[in-house]
Amino acid sequence: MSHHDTHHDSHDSHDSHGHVTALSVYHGIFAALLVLTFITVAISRVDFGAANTLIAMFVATIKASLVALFFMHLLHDEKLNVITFTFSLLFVALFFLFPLVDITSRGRIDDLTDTYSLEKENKKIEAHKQFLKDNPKWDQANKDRINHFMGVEAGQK
Amino acid sequence: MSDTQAKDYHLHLTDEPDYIDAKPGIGAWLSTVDHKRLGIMYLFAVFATFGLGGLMALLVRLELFSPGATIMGPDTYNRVFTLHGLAMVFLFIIPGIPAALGNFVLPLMVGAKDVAFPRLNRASFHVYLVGTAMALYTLVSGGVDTGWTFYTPYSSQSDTPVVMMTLSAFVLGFSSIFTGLNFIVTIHKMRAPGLTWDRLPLFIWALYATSIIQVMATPVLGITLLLLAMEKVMGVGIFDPALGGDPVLFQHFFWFYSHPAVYIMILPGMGVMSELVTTFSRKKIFGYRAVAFSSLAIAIISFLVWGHHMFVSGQSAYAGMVFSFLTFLVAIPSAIKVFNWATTLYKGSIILNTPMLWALSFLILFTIGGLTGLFLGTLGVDVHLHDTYFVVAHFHYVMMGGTAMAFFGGVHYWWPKMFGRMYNEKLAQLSAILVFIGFNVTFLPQFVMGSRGMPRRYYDYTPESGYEIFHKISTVGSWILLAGMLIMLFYLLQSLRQPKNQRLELANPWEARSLEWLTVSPPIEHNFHEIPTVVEGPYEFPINGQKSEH
Amino acid sequence: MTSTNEAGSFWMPPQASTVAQEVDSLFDFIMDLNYIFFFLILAMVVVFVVRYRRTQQNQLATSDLAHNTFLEASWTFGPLALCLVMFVWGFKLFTTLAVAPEGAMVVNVEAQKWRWSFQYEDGQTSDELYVPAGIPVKLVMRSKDVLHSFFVPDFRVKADVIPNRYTTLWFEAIKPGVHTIYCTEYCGKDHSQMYNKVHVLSEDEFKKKKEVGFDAEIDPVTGKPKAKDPVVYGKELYEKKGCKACHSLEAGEKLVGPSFHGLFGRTGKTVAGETYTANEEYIRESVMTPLAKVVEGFPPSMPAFQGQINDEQMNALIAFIKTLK
Amino acid sequence: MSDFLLHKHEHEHFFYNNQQEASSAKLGVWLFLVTEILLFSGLFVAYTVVKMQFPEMWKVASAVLDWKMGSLNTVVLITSSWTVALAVRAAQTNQRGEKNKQIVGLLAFTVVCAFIFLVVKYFEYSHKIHEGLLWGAKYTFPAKVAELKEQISAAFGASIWDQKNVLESMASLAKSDTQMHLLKEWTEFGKPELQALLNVEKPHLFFGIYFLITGLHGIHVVIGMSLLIWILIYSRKGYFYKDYYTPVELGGLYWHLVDLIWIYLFPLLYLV
Repeated sequence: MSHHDTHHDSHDSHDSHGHVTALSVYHGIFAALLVLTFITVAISRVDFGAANTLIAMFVATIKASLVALFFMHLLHDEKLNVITFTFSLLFVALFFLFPLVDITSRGRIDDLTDTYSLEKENKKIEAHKQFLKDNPKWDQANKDRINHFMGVEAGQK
Repeated sequence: MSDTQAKDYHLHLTDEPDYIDAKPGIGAWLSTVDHKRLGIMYLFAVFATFGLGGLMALLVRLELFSPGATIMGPDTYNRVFTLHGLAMVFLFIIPGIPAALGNFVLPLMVGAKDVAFPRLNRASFHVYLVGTAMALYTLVSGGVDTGWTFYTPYSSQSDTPVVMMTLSAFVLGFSSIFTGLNFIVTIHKMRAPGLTWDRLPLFIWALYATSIIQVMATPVLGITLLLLAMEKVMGVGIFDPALGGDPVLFQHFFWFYSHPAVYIMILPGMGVMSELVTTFSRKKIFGYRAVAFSSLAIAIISFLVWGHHMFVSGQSAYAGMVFSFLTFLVAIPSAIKVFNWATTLYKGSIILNTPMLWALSFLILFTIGGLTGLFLGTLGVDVHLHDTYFVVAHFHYVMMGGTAMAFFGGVHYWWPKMFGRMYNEKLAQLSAILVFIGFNVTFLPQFVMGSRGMPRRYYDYTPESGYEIFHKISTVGSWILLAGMLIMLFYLLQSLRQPKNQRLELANPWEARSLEWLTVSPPIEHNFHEIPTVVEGPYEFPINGQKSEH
Repeated sequence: MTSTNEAGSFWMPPQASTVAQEVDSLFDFIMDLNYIFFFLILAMVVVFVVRYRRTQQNQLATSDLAHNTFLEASWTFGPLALCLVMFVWGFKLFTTLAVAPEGAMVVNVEAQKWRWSFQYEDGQTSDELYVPAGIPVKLVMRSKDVLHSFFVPDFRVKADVIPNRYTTLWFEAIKPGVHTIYCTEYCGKDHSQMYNKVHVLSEDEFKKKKEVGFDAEIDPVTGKPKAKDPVVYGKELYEKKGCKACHSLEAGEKLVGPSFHGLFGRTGKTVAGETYTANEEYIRESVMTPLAKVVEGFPPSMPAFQGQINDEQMNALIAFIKTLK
Repeated sequence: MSDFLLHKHEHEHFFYNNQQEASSAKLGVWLFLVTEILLFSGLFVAYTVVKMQFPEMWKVASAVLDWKMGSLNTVVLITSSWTVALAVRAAQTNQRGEKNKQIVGLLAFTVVCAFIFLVVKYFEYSHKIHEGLLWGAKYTFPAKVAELKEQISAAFGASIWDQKNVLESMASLAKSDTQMHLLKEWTEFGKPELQALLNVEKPHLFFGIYFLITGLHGIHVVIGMSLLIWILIYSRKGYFYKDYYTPVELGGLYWHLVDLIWIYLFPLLYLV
């Protein structure tokens, strides 16, 4: 990066700027996008369980890349624009990563230590359930607030 | 070679009016697209908002001078410290160095006639004014009491004008994005011939890193605040536990922006620092690449550490572990910079004038701020220190001891370039020293009372708690700070009332070697008569003895 | 601030829990690193400034040294190594703080603006926390309204308290004494008034206290619970139980709910349209199940105190309200 | 001298040449698109988190959305994306303004597509509003069902609910206008996928997120439309040709992004 002259950028852009994509390519991509749309819908009728989302995202990503590469000309564009775009995806990934790490591993500190055991986990859950049974009023205030908020009269559920 | 470059500006002297005289009249200023005029207007704007935030700070300190109600009630107090945070963060520090100093010098430094998108630049300033106006509106309409972090569910239940305030911050975000976007494009596309990446002044590198954060992180602040507003207006409930939402998720959203944001605040300060240290020790920076790339490293890593604001927030211990580890990684580039600056002084020819005094106080205060950060990155210890005055002291050492010192240093450094006038050196040095003393008196005690358990955002404390003495010292310190600031205000205004100096004398008062000094001071409307061709790095000062080759 | 014997160090409050020791030793370790590096930098700055200060006009630098691989490597990897040490140590400590030992005594903590209330394994509740010394105590915490945070400086423990979720922390107090509890997550007007006390008692002291009831005041002479003047006790409850957050004592001042001044005996309409008279029964009902009768012009936002206020306390409150004319 | 309308473009004084100007503008817009992506990513994270916390509810609630309308809109947007790409190409190859008409035509078609998209959205929204499938407090569906059931019991007799097929028996009994009306209402509200909502936790969260994401996307569609219309007007005057088509290209980029986001929204909301 460091030995990189100002006008390098504009040269770089010169090739890209002039580049004209053939009509046939545009039409081809358009057709491909329609087909892929049909495929996603078709697949979604079948239930693959947890894989559903992954498959859908996979197809969507293919479609997105087609749009980005050809319709948005990234294929022949300046490297810098490509980098900029990919960079944003990197940050989006980070944004997903950490909150999910948190959400998926909450309340499981014990298995970071040798004292962890499944029985204990269950015992804890039982204890909390029991606790809630013993203290029905514990939740009341919050329930009332929700009911009020949801426009439901207190009492009726 | 270097000497011809140094002499260039003599040739360019003409009677062509400078950017200040070029187009007189308020209208011309408000509608200008000239990066220099926008920079100047930003400069005065952030000075004003700094005054506002500072006033709030003084009120807070005064209230805490003694236990019980001293000058105001708890509700007022909560609004005051919230406004202090909001004004300092969104109105002063974030736009401070990039939008004010950066706008003025960046195109000059890269040898361009203007930024890439001057109209966007103007839009940025106007948007900033709108956002500020909205913030002031919330102030007059009673103020917000949520703290600048807007944590849910408190903020979604508070009956103060939270929506207006969030929208204000949302709008300010746009101004920040526009500036960052503009700078990135300018640095990439508009550098003068010969100004390769390894000849860029380190201030430019710092601004480049800053802009990346501004562009990548600010949109997330936008969506966060929008969601919060929706929460209040529509009751969507994504963050409201009463509706099944997750308040900790809000904290993730908020800190995804707001942690990188603290680097939006400090990175430009580090950039200014590099310029000052080299110029006033008449010496090439030690480890140019290390300093340049550490800026980029910080920019990237800063996105990986936000969870250290949430160690006791109920986020999972796994997340805590990861975040703690990454937090320690971000400490390294900052450490590298500090060592490089200190080593740059070695065998220099050090001139202890005002800008250098600010630079040295930056070096010392930022070191303290950085080191005390280690306690807070360490999981086990942070549990005790979290949300205490220790944290308050830590980030004031970084934000004010770091960024604000660099900001004032930069203002004094580029003042003659901006206005073609010099300030009263004696008073200036006095104010720099007063601020340094006042700052330490104010914030050192806060470390102690913090680690002894004084929680932050407290309106009151009991006499038995034993915190009173520290609060008293701290409050007195804030008065010393005030004195220093008032002196600065005085001599800066005074210098503006003098007639403009012989432009030739002040073209390059510090004999600095970066491009902005190769044109007259104040610069002409289009910066340069002819775009200079760059033949060497920005810190090639003549030395006594033969030059070592690199 | 505390009644334990250790006065604490210059930096830290007294060590009153088993973990405090460990936290402090890590704190001290980092503090030493801080001193070393700070004085190193300070020394560099001072020495260089004094030694290389410009003495005559146009004096030039005597070197353009810009590289030294050894130096740069050492101040990159040296700090990195130290950081790793701090990270690992800190994390081990964190797990200790987070995982309560087997068989810890559980206390349920409920936070709301702006008070803490504690419920013990036998179902009994108290306004201040009572724990036995030498036995690990695990707090299962829950907030009724906004975020709060439970912090005992002398124990070095802290955790946020969140609505609709449990958070926990544990500690083992070393010896009998009294320590302050703070709320460290900003929660509004009386955030700074939301402090409370944790009373550490010797084991049998704790048992005794448990029998007579934690809130009962012991008469030093008879050793039996004191009978309290209901009006005084009522006022005390008005402050402790958080009534004062929403109900003023000034005539006609409406915070959230109605002022208590001149409340007793008042008549009016509920949102349901039926008329009511503020007699003992009405007041009792409005405290226990507030949403049964919501008065026109007031939000149905009062939390239910069913199970948190016993009859004696209820009577005291009513007696107190009666006096406000 | 061309026989078509053509405006020669002069680059701004602070640029060296058109080249530098164009590539700066493009980088600028790409950076802007980046901010847009991160703006939306926030909502996608919220989507994921809520979905993970209430998987059952999510299954049931998302089944309520009409995948046919979703698919229709997807096709519409893809088509518009295609035509705008062609418009850019036309501008690129516009020698002397002879392709002005073509550019205008393609842009006009794109704008029409955008409009169709909004109309479809309007219908989807109005259904949700009628059924009270909205966010937070506005989620009045259960109340509406309860009320409707009462009216039906009143009009047809409570015994109606004991029938095997309530709708059929209602149809056979329905005479008066009110009864016909109730029949119509119940055919909508009685749908099993809607009724299923009554048995799940916090469905209002799904609809909250649905309206936030599609709403924000809708706003972007409107912005894109106005942008394209503005470009259309200028291309009629012949401003864009082989040496200067930056606005067309950048407008196109923005529109493609709107399409790009929908490409992910569609499966996430309607299909999985």
